[in-house]
Amino acid sequence: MATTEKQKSDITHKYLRPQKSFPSVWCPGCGNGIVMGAFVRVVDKLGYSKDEVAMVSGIGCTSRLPVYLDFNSLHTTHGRALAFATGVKFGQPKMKVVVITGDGDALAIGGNHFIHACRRNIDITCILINNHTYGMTGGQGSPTTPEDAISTTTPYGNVEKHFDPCDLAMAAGATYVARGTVTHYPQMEKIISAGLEHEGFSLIEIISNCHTYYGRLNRKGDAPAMLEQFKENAITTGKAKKMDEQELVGKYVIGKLHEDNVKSEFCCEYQKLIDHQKG
Amino acid sequence: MATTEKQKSDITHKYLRPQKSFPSVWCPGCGNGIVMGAFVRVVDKLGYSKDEVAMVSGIGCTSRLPVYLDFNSLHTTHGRALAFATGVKFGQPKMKVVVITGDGDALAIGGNHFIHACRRNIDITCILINNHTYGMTGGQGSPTTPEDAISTTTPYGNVEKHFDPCDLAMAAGATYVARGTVTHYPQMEKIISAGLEHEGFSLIEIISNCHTYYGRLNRKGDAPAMLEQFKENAITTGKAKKMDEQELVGKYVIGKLHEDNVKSEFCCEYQKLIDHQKG
Amino acid sequence: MSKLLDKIEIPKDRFEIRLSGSGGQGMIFGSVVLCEAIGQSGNKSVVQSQSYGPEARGGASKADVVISDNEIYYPKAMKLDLLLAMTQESLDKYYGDLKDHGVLIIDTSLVTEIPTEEFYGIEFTRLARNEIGSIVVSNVMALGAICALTGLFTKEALTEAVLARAPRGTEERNTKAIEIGYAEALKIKKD
Amino acid sequence: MSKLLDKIEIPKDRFEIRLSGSGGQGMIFGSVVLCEAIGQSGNKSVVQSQSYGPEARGGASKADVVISDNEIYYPKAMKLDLLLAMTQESLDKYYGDLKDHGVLIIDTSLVTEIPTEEFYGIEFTRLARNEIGSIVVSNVMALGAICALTGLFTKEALTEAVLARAPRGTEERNTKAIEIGYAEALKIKKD
Amino acid sequence: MANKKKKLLQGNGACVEGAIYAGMTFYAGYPITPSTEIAEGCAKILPKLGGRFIQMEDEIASIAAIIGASITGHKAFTGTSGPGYSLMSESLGYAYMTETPIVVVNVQRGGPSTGLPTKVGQADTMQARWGTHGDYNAIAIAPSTVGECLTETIRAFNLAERFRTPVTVLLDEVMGHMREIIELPEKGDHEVFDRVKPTAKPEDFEAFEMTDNLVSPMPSYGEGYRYNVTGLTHDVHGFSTNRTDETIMKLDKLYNKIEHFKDEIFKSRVELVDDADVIFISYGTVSRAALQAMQIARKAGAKVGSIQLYTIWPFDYEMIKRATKNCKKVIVAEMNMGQICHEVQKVLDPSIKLETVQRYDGEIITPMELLEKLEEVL
Amino acid sequence: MANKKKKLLQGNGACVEGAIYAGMTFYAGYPITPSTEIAEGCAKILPKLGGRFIQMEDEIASIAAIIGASITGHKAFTGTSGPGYSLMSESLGYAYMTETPIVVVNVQRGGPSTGLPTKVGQADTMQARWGTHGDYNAIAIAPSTVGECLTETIRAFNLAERFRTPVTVLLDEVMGHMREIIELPEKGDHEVFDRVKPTAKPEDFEAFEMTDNLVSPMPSYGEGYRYNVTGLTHDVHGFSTNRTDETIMKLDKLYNKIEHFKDEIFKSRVELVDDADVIFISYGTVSRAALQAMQIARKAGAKVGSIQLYTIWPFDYEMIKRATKNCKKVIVAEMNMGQICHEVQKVLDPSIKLETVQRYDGEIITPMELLEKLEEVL
Amino acid sequence: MSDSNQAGQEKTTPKKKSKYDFTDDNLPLEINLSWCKACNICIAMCPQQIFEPDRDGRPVQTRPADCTQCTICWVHCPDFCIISTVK
Amino acid sequence: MSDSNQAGQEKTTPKKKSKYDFTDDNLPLEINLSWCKACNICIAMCPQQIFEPDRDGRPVQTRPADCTQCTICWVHCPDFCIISTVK
Ligand SMILES: Cc1ncc(C[n+]2csc(CCOP(=O)(O)OP(=O)(O)O)c2C)c(N)n1
Ligand SMILES: Cc1ncc(C[n+]2csc(CCOP(=O)(O)OP(=O)(O)O)c2C)c(N)n1
Ligand code: SF4
Ligand code: SF4
Ligand code: SF4
Ligand code: SF4
Ligand code: SF4
Ligand code: SF4
Ligand SMILES: [Mg+2]
Ligand SMILES: [Mg+2]
Repeated sequence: MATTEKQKSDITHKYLRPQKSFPSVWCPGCGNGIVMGAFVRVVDKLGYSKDEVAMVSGIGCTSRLPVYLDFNSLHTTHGRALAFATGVKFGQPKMKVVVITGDGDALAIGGNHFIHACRRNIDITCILINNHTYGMTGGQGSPTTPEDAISTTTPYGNVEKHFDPCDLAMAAGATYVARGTVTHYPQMEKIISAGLEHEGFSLIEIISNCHTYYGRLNRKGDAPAMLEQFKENAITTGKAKKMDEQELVGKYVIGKLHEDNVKSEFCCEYQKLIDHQKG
Repeated sequence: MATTEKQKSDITHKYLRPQKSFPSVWCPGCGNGIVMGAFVRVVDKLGYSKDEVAMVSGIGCTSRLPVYLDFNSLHTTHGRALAFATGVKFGQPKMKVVVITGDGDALAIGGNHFIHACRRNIDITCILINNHTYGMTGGQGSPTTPEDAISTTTPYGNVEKHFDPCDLAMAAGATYVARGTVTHYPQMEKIISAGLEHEGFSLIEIISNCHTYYGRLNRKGDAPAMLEQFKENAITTGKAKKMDEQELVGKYVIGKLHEDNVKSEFCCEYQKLIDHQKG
Repeated sequence: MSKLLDKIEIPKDRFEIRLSGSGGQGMIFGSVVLCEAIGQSGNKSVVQSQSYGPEARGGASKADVVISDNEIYYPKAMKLDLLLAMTQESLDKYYGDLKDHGVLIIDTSLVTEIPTEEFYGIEFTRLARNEIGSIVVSNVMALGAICALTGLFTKEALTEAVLARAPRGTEERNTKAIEIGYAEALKIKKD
Repeated sequence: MSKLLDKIEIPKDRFEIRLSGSGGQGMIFGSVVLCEAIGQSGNKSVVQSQSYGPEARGGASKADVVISDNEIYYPKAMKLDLLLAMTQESLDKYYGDLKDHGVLIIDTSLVTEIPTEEFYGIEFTRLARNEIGSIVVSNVMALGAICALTGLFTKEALTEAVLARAPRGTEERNTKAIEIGYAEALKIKKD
Repeated sequence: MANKKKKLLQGNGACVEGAIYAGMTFYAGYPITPSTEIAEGCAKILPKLGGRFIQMEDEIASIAAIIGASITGHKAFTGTSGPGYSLMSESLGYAYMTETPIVVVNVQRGGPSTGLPTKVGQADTMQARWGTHGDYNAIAIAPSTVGECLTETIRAFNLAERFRTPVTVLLDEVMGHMREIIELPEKGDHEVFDRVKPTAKPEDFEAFEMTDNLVSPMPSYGEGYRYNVTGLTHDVHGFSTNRTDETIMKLDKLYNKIEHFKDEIFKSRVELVDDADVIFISYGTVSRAALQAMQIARKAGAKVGSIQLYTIWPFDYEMIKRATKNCKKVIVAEMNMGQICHEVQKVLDPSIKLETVQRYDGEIITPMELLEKLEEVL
Repeated sequence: MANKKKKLLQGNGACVEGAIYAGMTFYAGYPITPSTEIAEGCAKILPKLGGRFIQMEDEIASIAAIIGASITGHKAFTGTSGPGYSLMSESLGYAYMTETPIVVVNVQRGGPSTGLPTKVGQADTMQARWGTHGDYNAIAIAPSTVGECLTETIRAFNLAERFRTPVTVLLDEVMGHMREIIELPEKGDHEVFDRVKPTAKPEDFEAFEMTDNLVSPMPSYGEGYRYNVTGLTHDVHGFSTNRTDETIMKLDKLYNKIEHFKDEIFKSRVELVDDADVIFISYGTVSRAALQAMQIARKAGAKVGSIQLYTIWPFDYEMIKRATKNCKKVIVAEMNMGQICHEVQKVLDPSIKLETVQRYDGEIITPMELLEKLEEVL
Repeated sequence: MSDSNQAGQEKTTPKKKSKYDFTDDNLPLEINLSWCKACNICIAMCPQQIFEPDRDGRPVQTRPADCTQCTICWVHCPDFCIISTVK
Repeated sequence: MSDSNQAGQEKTTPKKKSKYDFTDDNLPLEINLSWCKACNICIAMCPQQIFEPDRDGRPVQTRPADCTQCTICWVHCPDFCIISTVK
């Protein structure tokens, strides 16, 4: 099933849903499409069959992603993707369960399911596309909207603090945590791949552009301009270690932030319980 | 209003609700009462007026606490105490708003409000009485139930991992975080006092005994026995620094874990916004 | 068609039992075991219900059992055929629910004020302490007495039911308690 | 009493306008400004509504305005009195909603196939590009034309309404666009 | 009158204006189409007036926060749509039980579930009455124009404060997004009902005192009364109780404070029913189609009337009975598969035939559809 | 028969036994009084049978997880009480919309809000029909004995799978906690309906195909069909749509798959109504009081009948009409302030007087109360 | 359970001497037995072993003279039953 | 925005030479213009500046010979419009 590097540019089409009309509903240049490409290329490389992959999402622009791809797809209620996914994974542990979620979906309304999925260390790969806003509803502030940023619900600048989703995931118990951006392509493939192969809960945060709302309201320019900014503001984990907190303000530390291959995975533990009790 | 050290033993009665019948509904020896005593002694020491204190709780044995005390009390729905408290504090920023919550209330159903209250750094003091179980409903597993522990919903030992509420709070943005136990009395008073005086979100986790369920199911003995165990298993932050992860398993690190007096508080920030916009 | 209420009577095929006492006296355990003993002794219908919630944590405690050869409609007691009162408080509270000439069994080691002459008094608690060395089995002893007084179930079925539920290591104590309760009741049984 | 449908007619006090074009042509902005111009020009009732959701992101776009001297009951268009079509797609889609002899205004720089002779054609987009140097103001130019053709509001009110909503620095462009639209329409107005 | 300030407003925006007029000073919410403009409007205006806006982490937190704020003395407000309204149901029940005044606007979209987020519906009507568990009594009202979005929101706050209860305002997508030019009311144009505060001394104060109108005066936290608020069944002091007499007293109070004073809540627009053969019954946006159809039909000689409900809950059965007594048929029109029509059915004289026009495809009912139905039944 | 295994079980425990009998292999839940024993029972038994139990972080996550598990092929189950049921309403709507079979037991306690957690109530009856936003059709059933807790739970799973829809089982605190000795059914004693799987090739498969009985075969994830599931209004392929025709088709399907086949769902126990002057109508635990009162009254010479509803929703209006046609009065008895009585009212002949016995103080209705009412109305 | 605990089981009276002059007539504590739930905490925790349980498990001050007013019993009583007599 | 970016504005053709033999007749890429949303990403990101926008903003391969098949344009195209002609 896997494809060679050479054919990389068109293998994506193998995974697009034949029945879905393209192009997507996303705005021109929306980073969601870039992540979608990276994801299917990784799946192809890893050689997963289409039937063994289940993609679960909530509600938001980001959460529309699974609908375009020819896997088992579950487009759920806002914020609940990880809870549904927990049912899918625990119900059918052999499946590769991937959650595609936005910063609002995962961290605002869905924050509780997020930390509990981390805590259980259930083998789900969660790709969180962080565009710092609620794109779908038109650019409101989200839990990752930076301080002072403008959104339609913070018209005078955001007075709230923002989450670092990776920090939260680590504190809650996730065993693979990494960050990338839509501009850092090979690295993005790498961390998605590592997340999929990791046995346990993995969070892959991808910094992405919603130029339509977040970009426009905060004068960040169009899609290419925002992509360029991500390049400028990304700091690798290695470099970041040498910088102090002040220097890191407004920067994105990218790379693998945490990996723990010792902690046991939830479904495996439960299987042991079954094996023991069924006797 | 404050009382001298000498009268410590009976000043609690000044704060008991005259209309409420005592003793409380709690089981003999339940740690909730010990925390209640510490709390009112601190309030007395700090000299707060009864009218300026609002106590908010969810549902659970722990959450019954505010009802006994002669402050403004708001006994809400399960898990939502911090969300209600956010309304109280933001609605009336002059009040001292204290949330009393259990491990189930704060971290299971209420996990999202917990991390978001931390993130906003709203000036609420959250006293989380962690008895590692759902006492009120009869001893089910909670997000702080240790691995392998028995509960009525983990009859063969818990296969899930548990949260460290303090880690979670720090990652989410809380600016004062400390842990104590019901056995370490003066230290408990100290951290509750520091939490109340801190401007910003403070989490005070108190390890407590539910011998009726958690203790009985896990053969931990009666209330005095469990209190004794807390004494044995508590490690001060200083000592803990010298220990590795393995040595810390099953121990409680007690003391102040985090304090940040720089990060601005939510209501203050909003007040600045009002001042600016009202002009 | 009025005066309906004057004509009605509670169906005779129902036998209603209430076990009452304080929180720690194991009335609920007793009622469950009683049901199981009846279950093993034939084809009767049985419904058990109990007070739940705050009441159940300390304080007074009660459990009702309704028994019938037929389908049991209303699952709670309407007018008790048998009341076991292990404390003064429970006797005071529930005596009024006992039907005229209903069976009243009282732990006379704890209950002193009794509003009737028509009762069976056995010092369950004292006997449990003195004869067995543990007051915990006073409830099981009372079941032994009920067995002897009503014949609703056999002593063997009762013993089996108790032993199936009691913690390991308590078999002897419990068996002895049943025997004592049974024997004491036989002594005072009126036929 | 049947044949009701044969007897009915749409109330004459309603004037229904639809502005239609593609997503980027500012039809919604145009409709809002149009409402405000009308609001400033007297005591008329006005209701504006628009297509929302996916449709609103790219693709076809439409906004309706209903105007009346009286209370407006039904808020959406029933049979259009005026249709502005800025693209071929929108003309094709909405022409059928225009009442007989309704006012049809077409951007003839973009629309080529027109199913009727009865229309006002102005090359809004070409004029905007050539005369003002920005096609963004083609919608405002169309409003100038509507002003001239219907007299529903004054040119001054329109200008004021546009300037109140347009970004700073675009005042001149917009004023000019109104003037051109107004003038071009007057040239071809049939009375 | 002529000199009043006029403004072109969306229905959602008019709700904000109405709330501000009524004295709303606290908004907590979570964005959802098609209600988001309410939150956005409040975010903009509240700090300018010294009020407070907070975007919460979800709808559950939003309703919790406004209940908390209401207890500190604010007139508190939130806006949402179906999915958010469903999430609010548990804590909405808490507001009923604790008798906390709040106003919730539900801008209805197509359902069930995520449904049609950008399309119109009226299928949350029954939910507004029965959405949370347990027994209670509910107030829900429905405007039909942008101007009424403003005035009915004022009325919602007045009812919430007068009856110490949550009030739901049912809008729909079309109304929320439609724009009309409306006159902005000035001070004094509309009555504003402010919360009744206790006059008793704190030591004599009973938080849930039984009063003549069954509504207890409500102090704010910090005013010296220090009472207990709980969602458990509680006695007059606010302390939880299991007693049957106190339980009955509490539940009867919740029910009867509305039932006994429902005439203060009912509001409807009854047009030309006296000689009507057929009467439209409708609410919200649909009423505008009904009035339009009535107007057109009357001109064409048909004897048609219209009943528009502004108050949906409590349901005004008596008015329906009265207003329909001379007619032959009624046509209940709603944008759902049939909700209010069942209420009408309950009181309709058996001799009157109930017909329905129902649309649940995300589009609004047109006057033409009503006229076609009319032709069919006449 | 005589040799069947007997067991003393609580109502909650019998639900677990019934679910296991029906093939339930996945439970996700969150503890709440008075339903907790259902979760505890499942935690104990499921791993022994190779099934899966998970305690989720809340009720929202619980229903989400069982929907997810159902889609992977499990018969999936949860138990809760009023507050949890309210929290589930949004995702319950998702299950209606996506036509996902799940069974939810609601062990009702006193409401509203936290109410009386350890006391009995029946006030979530209307909520079981109208609790979530939007239009849909709902199935809710109510046992009245411990034995029926078992058999009705089997029926609930059968209905859920047969109709591809959530089914609510309404218990109450008394029933959940009461114990009875029941016979445990053996294989074959009760029908077990298993999910209908598609037979089409994946390339010809339409996930929400229109079939004769309006229920589409449902594959599990991983079986090669790779379809899309969404809470948005969707077409036959499962892809979201805004088209009016497809919207109508979807909503009609949701409604009619139940409406057209409701005879398969209806279940009631109708006793001695033919010659009855007065008929009790009730459901759940109250029916036992009604049957008792009927028995006693008949003995005393009064002509009394009883209708017990096992299926609450869809409501069997026709049966009520038929069964009451000879009587003079009906007494609707329920442990709430009046919910099902309004449904009965809708179809009752105007000549028949509807009386009610309602109790909402946390205690169950007794036969004596019913007999007193009987005396009053006879 | 731990070594220190086992040592405690020996019930050797700790050394620290009270600076107060408590006697059976001048008790160190007032105990509200009507609120006491007999949880045993005060009895178990008192470093001076002042208490012994009565028949119902409630504390009786059997060694009042040794009380050092260390506060331990009253701050750990979950039911606010214990009040010092020292003002 | 940054120095490197300003340098880029000079539009000096980068040095790296293509190992492929692309010409106007042998284009490096197939571009599905019917899916293209004219987002400008490929145009802006190509290090060889292969593209120029057409009237509608869609990419035209104006300097095909310089394409190094570096993958950047196609992996960043959010709409899967760009496919390499190299098999
Ligand atoms: C219960 C509920 N509340 C609110 C909404 C409205 N809503 C839809 S998407 C969304 C935010 C999406 O933000 P994010 O997850 O960051 O995705 P993005 O659109 O930015 O990709 C919101 C609030 C909803 N659909 N359901
Ligand atoms: C929505 C909802 N779900 C579940 C419950 C049942 N419930 C009451 S308290 C509780 C757990 C309490 O645990 P915790 O917060 O740790 O308090 P504790 O009793 O241990 O002090 C639960 C699950 C409820 N009341 N409401
Ligand atoms: S609104 Fe933002 S997130 Fe949504 S598709 Fe457009 S650019 Fe992407
Ligand atoms: S059950 Fe546990 S938490 Fe609750 S009162 Fe008893 S000891 Fe305390
Ligand atoms: S004050 Fe200290 S020494 Fe005195 S009785 Fe209490 S615990 Fe013992
Ligand atoms: S600690 Fe308090 S409640 Fe416990 S035994 Fe001592 S006095 Fe009684
Ligand atoms: S492959 Fe590289 S060099 Fe070639 S066009 Fe794409 S980005 Fe430019
Ligand atoms: S990146 Fe793709 S969508 Fe964007 S302009 Fe290039 S080809 Fe078109
Ligand atoms: Mg986002
Ligand atoms: Mg707990």
